[in-house]
Amino acid sequence: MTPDLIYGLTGVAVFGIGLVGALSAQDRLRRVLALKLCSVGAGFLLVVGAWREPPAAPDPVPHALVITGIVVMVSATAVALALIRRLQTLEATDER
Amino acid sequence: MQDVVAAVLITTGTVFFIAGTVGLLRFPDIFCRLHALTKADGLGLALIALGVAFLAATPGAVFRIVLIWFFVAAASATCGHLVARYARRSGAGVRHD
Amino acid sequence: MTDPLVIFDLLLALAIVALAAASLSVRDLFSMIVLFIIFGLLSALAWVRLSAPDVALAEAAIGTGVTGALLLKTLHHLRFASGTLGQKAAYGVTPVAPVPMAVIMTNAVFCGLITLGLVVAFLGAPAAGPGFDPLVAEAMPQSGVEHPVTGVLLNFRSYDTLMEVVVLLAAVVAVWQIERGLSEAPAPAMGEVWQGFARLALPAIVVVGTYLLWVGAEAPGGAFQGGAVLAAVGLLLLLTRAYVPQPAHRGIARGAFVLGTAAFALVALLVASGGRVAFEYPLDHAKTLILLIEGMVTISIAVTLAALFHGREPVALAKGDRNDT
Amino acid sequence: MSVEISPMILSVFVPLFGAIAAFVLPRAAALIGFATLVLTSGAVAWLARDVLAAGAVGLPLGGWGAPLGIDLRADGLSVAMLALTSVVGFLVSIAALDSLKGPEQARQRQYFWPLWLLLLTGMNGVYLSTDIFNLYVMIEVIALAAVGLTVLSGSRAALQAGLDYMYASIFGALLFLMGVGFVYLQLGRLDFAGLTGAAPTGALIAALALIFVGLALKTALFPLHFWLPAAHANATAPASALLSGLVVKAALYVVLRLAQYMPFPSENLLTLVGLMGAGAVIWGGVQALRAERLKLLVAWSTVAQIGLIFVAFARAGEVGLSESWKAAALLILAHGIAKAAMFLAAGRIKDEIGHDVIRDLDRTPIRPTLAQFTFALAAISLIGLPPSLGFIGKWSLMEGAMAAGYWHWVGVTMAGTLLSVAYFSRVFAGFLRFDRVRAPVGEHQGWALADAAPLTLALMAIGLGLLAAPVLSFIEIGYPFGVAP
Repeated sequence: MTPDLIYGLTGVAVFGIGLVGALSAQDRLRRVLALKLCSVGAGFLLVVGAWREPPAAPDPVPHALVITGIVVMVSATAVALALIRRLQTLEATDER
Repeated sequence: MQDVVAAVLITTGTVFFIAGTVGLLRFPDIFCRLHALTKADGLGLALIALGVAFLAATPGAVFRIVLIWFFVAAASATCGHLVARYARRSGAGVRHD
Repeated sequence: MTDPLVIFDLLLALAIVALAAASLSVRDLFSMIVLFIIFGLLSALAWVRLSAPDVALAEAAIGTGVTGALLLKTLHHLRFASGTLGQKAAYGVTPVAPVPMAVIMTNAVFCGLITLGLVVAFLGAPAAGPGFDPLVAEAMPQSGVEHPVTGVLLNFRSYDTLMEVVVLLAAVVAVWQIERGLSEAPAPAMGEVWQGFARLALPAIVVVGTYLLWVGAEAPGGAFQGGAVLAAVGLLLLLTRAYVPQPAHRGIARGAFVLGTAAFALVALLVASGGRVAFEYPLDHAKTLILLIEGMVTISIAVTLAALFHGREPVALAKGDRNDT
Repeated sequence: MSVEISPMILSVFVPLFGAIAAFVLPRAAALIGFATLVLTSGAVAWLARDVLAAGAVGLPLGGWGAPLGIDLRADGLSVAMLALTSVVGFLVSIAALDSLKGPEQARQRQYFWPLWLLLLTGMNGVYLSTDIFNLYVMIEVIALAAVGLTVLSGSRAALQAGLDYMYASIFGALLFLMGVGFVYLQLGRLDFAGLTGAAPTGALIAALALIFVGLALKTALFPLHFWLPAAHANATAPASALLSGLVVKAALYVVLRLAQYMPFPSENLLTLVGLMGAGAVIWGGVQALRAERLKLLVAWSTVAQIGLIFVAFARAGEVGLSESWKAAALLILAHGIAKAAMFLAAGRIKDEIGHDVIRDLDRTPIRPTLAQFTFALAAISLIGLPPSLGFIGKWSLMEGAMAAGYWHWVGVTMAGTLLSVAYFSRVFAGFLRFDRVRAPVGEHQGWALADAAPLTLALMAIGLGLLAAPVLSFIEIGYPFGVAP
């Protein structure tokens, strides 16, 4: 049992959980969160791929890719959340 | 010698954390939970920080640990205050049964 | 007996998976976000175990910190807009019919099969297979920095990094386009203790953020982590109402959003002379140029993330004007 | 010190700087936008000249070279896509100038340009990329800018459609990212050259499936098309033209490109892709027949046409993908031009008449004849009547399918053609019939500059069919897509 095996399976499991959430969540906020879980799962996979048995240093390229992925995901989340807020505002004023 | 002292301190700190967590899970309302959590975790954090400081190699590292302890302690105190304040104002905190 | 750390790994992995499942299944949206934040921090811890401290810092600061703040802010706004702000158990915000259990189960079985396929594929992939490590090791002396991840981000694959900053810019342009107005939901009243803490924390955050940026050349850290920490300054200023965005500040804000992208792209273009191609920094000046780019990008990231948190273009709206497109 | 710049880098950087300038100086946004489009088109023309003269060209960014660095590569297909983007983009921008000119649209105008130029940056980046992670970042640039354009009007319907589009887009990108992870696990590199010739192991098959489903979600292949009709129908006309004409093509291009590199485990998988395409052709056609609004009909026709492109792509047969991609590429070009023309024309009709309910198209005294004419011309190319470019694409598809003995794909194509004739006829009937409410004199709308752009596009869609041979030989430059030179 090495960390890469354990966390690789963790990553795939988290991705799967995010998948279920993204497909079945009805609430808008929860769906955004499910997608974020998927992205963490994908991040796990790349970080695990980069791992090397110590004392060998890990491969830095996937690390850079995951950092990029995290920044991209926060950007996408921010846009989705802005859409959600605006929609809610419009819906609330329409109902009044 | 240092390792033993560090191990004892960290273990004691962990016990406090576990106690705090048990309190969080078992106590009936927000104020009791906060009471358990903030006090036990504050002490646990200090003990663990002290234990880790014994293991630190350089004075610079010790200094950083002290800083981390200070800010985490300040932040958790503030958080506890905010949670309690919100609970008291909204009346959501106290369990009446 | 195996390495005791394996037990730690197993417990951590279990906790991560359990938190992921719990955050999606808990009914209350606030609890959902809190569980997600814990999940994110534990994932960052797992990445430290996988010797990826840079990624862990980025995930803790951006993936969990900023994302969590965005989610909480949105929840606050939604509860305000739907009039459920003060209610004790405001579970959902949008009134949605509960998903039928059968649908969830079907999806779960379907996704379970996919996940199973991915597990098989993962187990079949070569463990610690081929990678970029020999190439990176060979090229590092020419990169101008000592820390490999920074070398990859700002030199070997700097085109990706430039485009990542562009994504951030696109996000803030889109967010400003979607929402506008000065303020809608009332800021939560936080009290004096909080103000005091903010005064204490602000300088410390500035120091930590700048340190992370500076140290990125030779140790874990860099523009993105530093920028995210500095964005916390903006969040504190916005939350304490020490700074309220005004319509007149939009010009400066736009300049700050594009600063990183513009500087990065200009440097990438201008180094292409004397037989060099775009993004090929001359070796003597590589470190200076990389630090220059990182500095500009950090400013942009910090301002942009804070603006994404604020979430709307500060425009003075006329009374009753909700849709002035 | 003189700066030496390649036209490839300019095709990406000029729109990027343009977007920055248009965002910082909102008052001059339109001017900056046009200058940027002219310069970008110039860069693409320069690149086309290089490719014509020297074949495929490459550029190792940073001087590192793949796999450590990222290479840009331009061959006939990528330049054709760049040219499509430039030409369609330029003409749509002219139309946007007119349709966003009102004082109440100041805000839309201010945001249209930076978002559109960012979109252009992303699309040009996709067409020049040779690295799958770089593709991921580029499609995210496209996604965020495209969502911004979708919700430009700010209406509740547009926002809801934009949110659904956003979910689909993020989800697709994450599936793609997971696929990138599996490619890295197996191969340890991410450039196209590393993918060629790799044996199809479990990890690579998983990667292929994840990447394909992710892209199918982005390009709205049946049954993952659910987000497209609402998003494209509710956007403002120029945004719809960009989304339907260009944005879905970027993901289609990535499918086309990656299919040349990624190992295909079996032909059955390709048949499955074809079946999804056939489903899209039928379902999209049926929904277009049922659509009540003109823009919705056009959006559903996009779903059907995308399905047809996948059918073209899937009728590989014995010869493999080496032939079928050309039919798919021709159809992509044809659809890009004709659909942009059609959405702009539909937008003009809606602007003039005041609504776009198909049933009531003939009940208005105002008759925007030029827009209707444009719509009909675009429909000719989309249906695939000679001599349009759409005809050449369909012909090449059917010819290949017949040669390989795949009569079922021929049948699907015929059925799709008949359906498209049927649903476009609903619109033509509305253009032509005067009988239901006979206005005393149908008020013919005069010639307007705003009609010039869609008309030019529609004429191009028809006329390019006559130039099919040079177009085809151009997109074959640099084939087979090998390693970057």
